[in-house]
Amino acid sequence: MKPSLAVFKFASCDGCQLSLLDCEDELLAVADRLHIACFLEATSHVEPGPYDVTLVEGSITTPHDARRIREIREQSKYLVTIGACATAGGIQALRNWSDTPEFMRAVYAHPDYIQTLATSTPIADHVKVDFELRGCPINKYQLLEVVGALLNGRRPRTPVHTVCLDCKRRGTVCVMVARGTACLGPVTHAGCGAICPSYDRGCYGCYGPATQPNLVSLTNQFQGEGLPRRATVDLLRSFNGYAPEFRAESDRIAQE
Amino acid sequence: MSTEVSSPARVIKVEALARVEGEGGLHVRFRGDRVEEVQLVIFEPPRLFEAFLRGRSLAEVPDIVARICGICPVAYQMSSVHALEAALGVQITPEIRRLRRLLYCGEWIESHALHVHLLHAPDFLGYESGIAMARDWPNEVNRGLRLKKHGNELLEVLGGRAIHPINVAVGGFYRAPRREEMAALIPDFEWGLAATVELTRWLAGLEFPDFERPYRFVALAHPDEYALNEGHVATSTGESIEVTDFESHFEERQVPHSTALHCVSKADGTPYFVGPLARVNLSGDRLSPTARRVADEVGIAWPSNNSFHSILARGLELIHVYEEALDILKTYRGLARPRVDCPPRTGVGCAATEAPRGLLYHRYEVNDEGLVVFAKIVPPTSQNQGQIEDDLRNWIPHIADRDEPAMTRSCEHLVRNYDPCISCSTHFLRLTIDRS
Amino acid sequence: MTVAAAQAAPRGNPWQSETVVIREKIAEAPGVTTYCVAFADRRLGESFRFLPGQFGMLYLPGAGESPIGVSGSSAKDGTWSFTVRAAGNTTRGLAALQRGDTFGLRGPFGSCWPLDACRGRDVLIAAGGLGLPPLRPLVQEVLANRQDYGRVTLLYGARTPDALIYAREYDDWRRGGIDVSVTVDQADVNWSGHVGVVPLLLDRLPWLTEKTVLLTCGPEVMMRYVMLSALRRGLVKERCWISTERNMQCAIGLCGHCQLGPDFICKDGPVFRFDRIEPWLAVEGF
Amino acid sequence: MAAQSRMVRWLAKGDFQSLLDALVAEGYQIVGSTIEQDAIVYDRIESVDDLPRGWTDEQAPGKYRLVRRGDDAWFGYVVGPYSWKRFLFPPATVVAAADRTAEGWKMSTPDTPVPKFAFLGVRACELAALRMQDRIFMEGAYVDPTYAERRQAAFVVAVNCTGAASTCFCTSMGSGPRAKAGFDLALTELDDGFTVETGSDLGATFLDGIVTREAVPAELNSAEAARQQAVDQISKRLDTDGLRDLLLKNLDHPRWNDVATRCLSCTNCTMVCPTCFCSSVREVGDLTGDHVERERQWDSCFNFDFSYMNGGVVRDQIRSRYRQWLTHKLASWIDQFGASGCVGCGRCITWCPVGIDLTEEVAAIRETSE
Ligand SMILES: Cc1cc2nc3c(=O)[nH]c(=O)nc-3n(C[C@H](O)[C@H](O)[C@H](O)COP(=O)(O)OP(=O)(O)OC[C@H]3O[C@@H](n4cnc5c(N)ncnc54)[C@H](O)[C@@H]3O)c2cc1C
Ligand code: SF4
Ligand code: SF4
Ligand code: SF4
Repeated sequence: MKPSLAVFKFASCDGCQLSLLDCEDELLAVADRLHIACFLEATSHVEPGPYDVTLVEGSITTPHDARRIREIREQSKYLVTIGACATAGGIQALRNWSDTPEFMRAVYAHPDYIQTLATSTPIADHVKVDFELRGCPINKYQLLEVVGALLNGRRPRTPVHTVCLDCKRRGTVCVMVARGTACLGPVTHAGCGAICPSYDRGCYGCYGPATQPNLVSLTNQFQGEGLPRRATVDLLRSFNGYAPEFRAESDRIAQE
Repeated sequence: MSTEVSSPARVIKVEALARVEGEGGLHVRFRGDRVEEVQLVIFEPPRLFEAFLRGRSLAEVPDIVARICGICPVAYQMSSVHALEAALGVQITPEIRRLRRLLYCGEWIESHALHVHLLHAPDFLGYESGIAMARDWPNEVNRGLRLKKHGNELLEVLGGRAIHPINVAVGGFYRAPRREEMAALIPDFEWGLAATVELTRWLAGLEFPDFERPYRFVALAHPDEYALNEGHVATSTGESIEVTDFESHFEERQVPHSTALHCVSKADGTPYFVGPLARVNLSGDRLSPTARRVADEVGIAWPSNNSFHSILARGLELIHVYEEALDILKTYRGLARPRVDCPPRTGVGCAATEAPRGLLYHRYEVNDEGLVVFAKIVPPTSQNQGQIEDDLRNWIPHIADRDEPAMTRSCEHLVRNYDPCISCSTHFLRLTIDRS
Repeated sequence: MTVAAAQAAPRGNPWQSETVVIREKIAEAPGVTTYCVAFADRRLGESFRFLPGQFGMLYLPGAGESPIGVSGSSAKDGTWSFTVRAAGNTTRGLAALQRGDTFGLRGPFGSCWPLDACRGRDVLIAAGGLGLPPLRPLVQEVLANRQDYGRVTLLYGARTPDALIYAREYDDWRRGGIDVSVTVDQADVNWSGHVGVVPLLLDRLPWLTEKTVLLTCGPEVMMRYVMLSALRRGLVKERCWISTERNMQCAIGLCGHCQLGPDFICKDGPVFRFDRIEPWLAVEGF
Repeated sequence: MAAQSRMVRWLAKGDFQSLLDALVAEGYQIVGSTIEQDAIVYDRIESVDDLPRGWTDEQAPGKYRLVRRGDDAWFGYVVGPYSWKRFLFPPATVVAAADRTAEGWKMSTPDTPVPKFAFLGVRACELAALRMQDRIFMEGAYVDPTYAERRQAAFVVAVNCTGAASTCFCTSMGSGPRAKAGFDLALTELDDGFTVETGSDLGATFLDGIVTREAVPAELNSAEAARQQAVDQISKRLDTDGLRDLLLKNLDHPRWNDVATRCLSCTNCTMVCPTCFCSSVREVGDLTGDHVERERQWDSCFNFDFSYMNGGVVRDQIRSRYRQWLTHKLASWIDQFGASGCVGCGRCITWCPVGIDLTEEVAAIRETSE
């Protein structure tokens, strides 16, 4: 029997699940080997659980979603969170530093119609997660690696090194050193292939913190090069701002 | 009295629509063929972008707003950079402008090819998904996937990656691609241009329900070109509105059943129609030569008031963007200055561009430190939402004689004509009939 | 034979794996399997030579490549054996293979146990857990040429009784003239043997002298305590040999992963005379 | 062999392109300095016009800036973020492959055509680095085929430095600035031409094929003065006296903790280092898993996963990773390959995003070691 796949979405932009449809060359092969039991973006065919593999996109921002993820967990043998929203709370986790009701008033004339939590939190804060795939958005080749690994009964391999390693492998000139551009590459988890520096800009950390990131040293360097405190805080507080290491460092600087 | 008995109230409730981007449901209550209530329920959780943009550096805006939508991030980036440049009083160069059009072509290709093949064609042909359809229509689906891939490849070269491109900056691009990188795309695009012509002819052979409505179409129009990045707001009722006046003609209203705001015409509170069909209807004469030729061939008298023709409009637009992209690719010689300077100043600016799904309006207020003070974003789906509900209200009487699954499918099909992007559309997961 | 002689003369492209066929799978313990393999290309088998203590790189395409000690060979069948604990991707992938399935093998690589230094002397072998497989060819060598060696004792420990590997062979080994003492960290109801760690057994051996040769392989902590006991009991570092383990990506001294101080475990080791490796092993996180 | 080319020859700038043309005619791909992303990198070049003429580099710990020189020098800069290892030991190489067949796995190693590189502008410290990588990849028990094939096919045109950056310390490492061996041709640039020394028969053959003349004494003197200028500009020093033992005796020195507060463990220093050779091998397969390639990629001892063993990571702190790098480079390298792993090019100092300078770390340890 083919293993069954389900894809669920919480607060997110849809980009990460779109990555699966972006595997144009592999999509039909994947569909051949997996039984797609639930993937609303792609098919109206929907089956109830249990599912062998569940991909979860998005963060938890409503009381209803907090309940829903628990139900999904119960129906899932192997649950993989995909993307910065699901693994770190996403860009919408910026509300975690603010007054959410005030945010709501900024967007909605009748905030009372809408139920929302004061926070946006990663899936792992709510249920056990078997594997996390980083990125905003995820890398489709890494997604295929996860799918391929699960099909072949092995653990997915997604390297933990920093963006710098890939940056050098691809022969990009360091934007920090050659231009003084602030770059989060040295503290950011690999996965994107070091895109930004190869386009002459600094990494903004969309794959979240690397293992053992030395944030204090890097932000000291930024500030020594003249990056204002506020910009340093904002650089850390974006798509993975709520990831523990980035969060702690932005809080530290903000409180300085 | 007796009518009441013979026509109990029936409720169609789709908990979660499928083959749409984002999450939403559909709730319809009708009696006989009289529709009492239609709600496109968007329960996509609020993400509050406009609020947290306040206080951020304007340079970050294109990266942040991309995350509103993973399907059309370029649209958000384009509207934002144009609006911010307007606020800063910055003029981009014609070369940057062309590259932006090219980037937009990539997104249209990706998005339209996705929608046509994987989301919408299955409705016409009776499949639950594009993947299921591939079993019987392998060539068509594979052609579609290949077209979609070209869009992504273009986005990768010019934008750095397909989803949430990293190369879009206020003032232009961080880096202009090398000539060879762009030239390498040409063979694929030549194939693609021919393939989109075949595709559109094939689409013309689908069966279109007979359902015409007196729509009010709204789209950007530009005197010299098929409008993508700029123009004035044209309507099928003959108006021509400056983008800066957008908010005095259209406004967003909040409805209790949805986290998405509904946009209506300010004057009379009525909905309007944005997207490919609106664009083809309003600017069909500025489509590329091949697209115009095919438009004449397909046996439809444009402008069309049948929303089911949207899929054909997407086919024509695919031809157009392939043709335009090819032209830009072939003449590209690199770019010495990929970005113009954007010194901070206090200002307000707005812009509208044409997302694959329709007009996308942004307005920003910035201060002299280069920070965003205020942001407003009006996405295409919130504009179409009222129109979709209105369509359903009028469509249900046509199909009231069908059984529930068929009705449900048909309603979903209709919703998908609009390629709604926020979160919702068709397949009614659960259909509740309330015959109380 | 010397360590230097043990370096197989490299031939051809060192990245080339050869296909081997699983002739037999023996379940040794929960999660531990011995694979007896033969070369798909018979001629390769004829020229394949290894020395006790050397290892091969087992390659399962798609899953990965892992260094695994050669745990024995049978000239009669033309097979070699590897005893593997299913730990991660490669080793679990191997566990899923059946008789007749194939995988890749490169090697043999590395240094070997110092048979020259052992000849004519008393030999103490201390193994823990999956440290026994690379010592098994040595045990077989002693059994085959028993008269060449003095007193030979094997101390072997595992976490639990069912984790002891090669249990069916201990009696043969004893009959062949090797003292075999086995201990476990945690006994179960059926266990009547020793309980405790290997160094405790070592502490109780009466016959150790400075002439005794010690060969040890097992988890690094275990080996550390074995060495502490051994030195306390009068053994000298120059007659103690240990087999070490580090991440390996190439086994041919090119990838840099397996360095421990000046040494590459893959080519200078895995078997080292203790005095050579001691300074580096003692440094935390080196 | 033509005896005359063993003498120092004079090659006018106007005739220089003919050397490149001759190399191209023999099937060489010319790799030389060129400007990319605000830095001088090594890449394919076609003509002397691709060289960064009139540019130089200003370097400091964590800082590199391209600036205009007052003249039109062709080689008036030192070394940049690339090194030649990128071409001989590429960042990613397929080293083996496997195909599933009815009889089981069929294993192979790729038979890729060997590119023939002509390296233009190899500095003395880089010649030393090439020599070191030769020992690593070609002179041990096992030979790496990719490196060996490319290396043996390569043609090396050295250029003597006539200036130095603040990060250069080749004089301390005995590797420069004068190119002494390991090249086919070696140039010293003067205003309108080069003095050319020949280092191999192949070099001589190429030189004989183009228009040169014997260098006159005045040219030889100017060339010597230009080279001396580089020596004079070198300000950085690394005291190598007893360095191996110093480091290996100080594995618990508090300075390792100190540097760990600054080190990002980002891997940049090892990536830019022309002698660092660490790599990992990964499996690259399609979804079916029927065809798998083994791809070797550059890796680094600063990568957290580098010392991963089932059950844990050995060097699981930045402190131990930095210590590994420095002690390997400057100490245990000597045991392994007979010389220090550092050739004094200064790349790791410049390209460290936070400007950690190994010479300072060593000095600090030396100062406070018992
Ligand atoms: C010289 C030597 C001899 C060995 N002999 C045996 C033996 O006889 N029997 C046995 O069961 N095990 C032995 N091991 C340990 C065995 O190599 C690891 O358990 C195995 O590599 C795990 O690989 P994996 O892919 O299953 O695990 P994963 O955790 O998926 O590891 C991924 C990769 O990391 C590397 N790696 C991980 N752990 C180790 C490790 N401990 N040592 C070296 N590389 C590692 C390998 O390249 C491996 O493929 C030996 C190790 C060495 C160095
Ligand atoms: S992580 Fe980023 S790309 Fe993925 S869904 Fe969230 S916002 Fe979109
Ligand atoms: S540009 Fe950024 S990612 Fe690349 S090496 Fe420099 S610091 Fe690292
Ligand atoms: S370089 Fe950084 S910001 Fe850019 S795509 Fe990669 S992880 Fe994201």
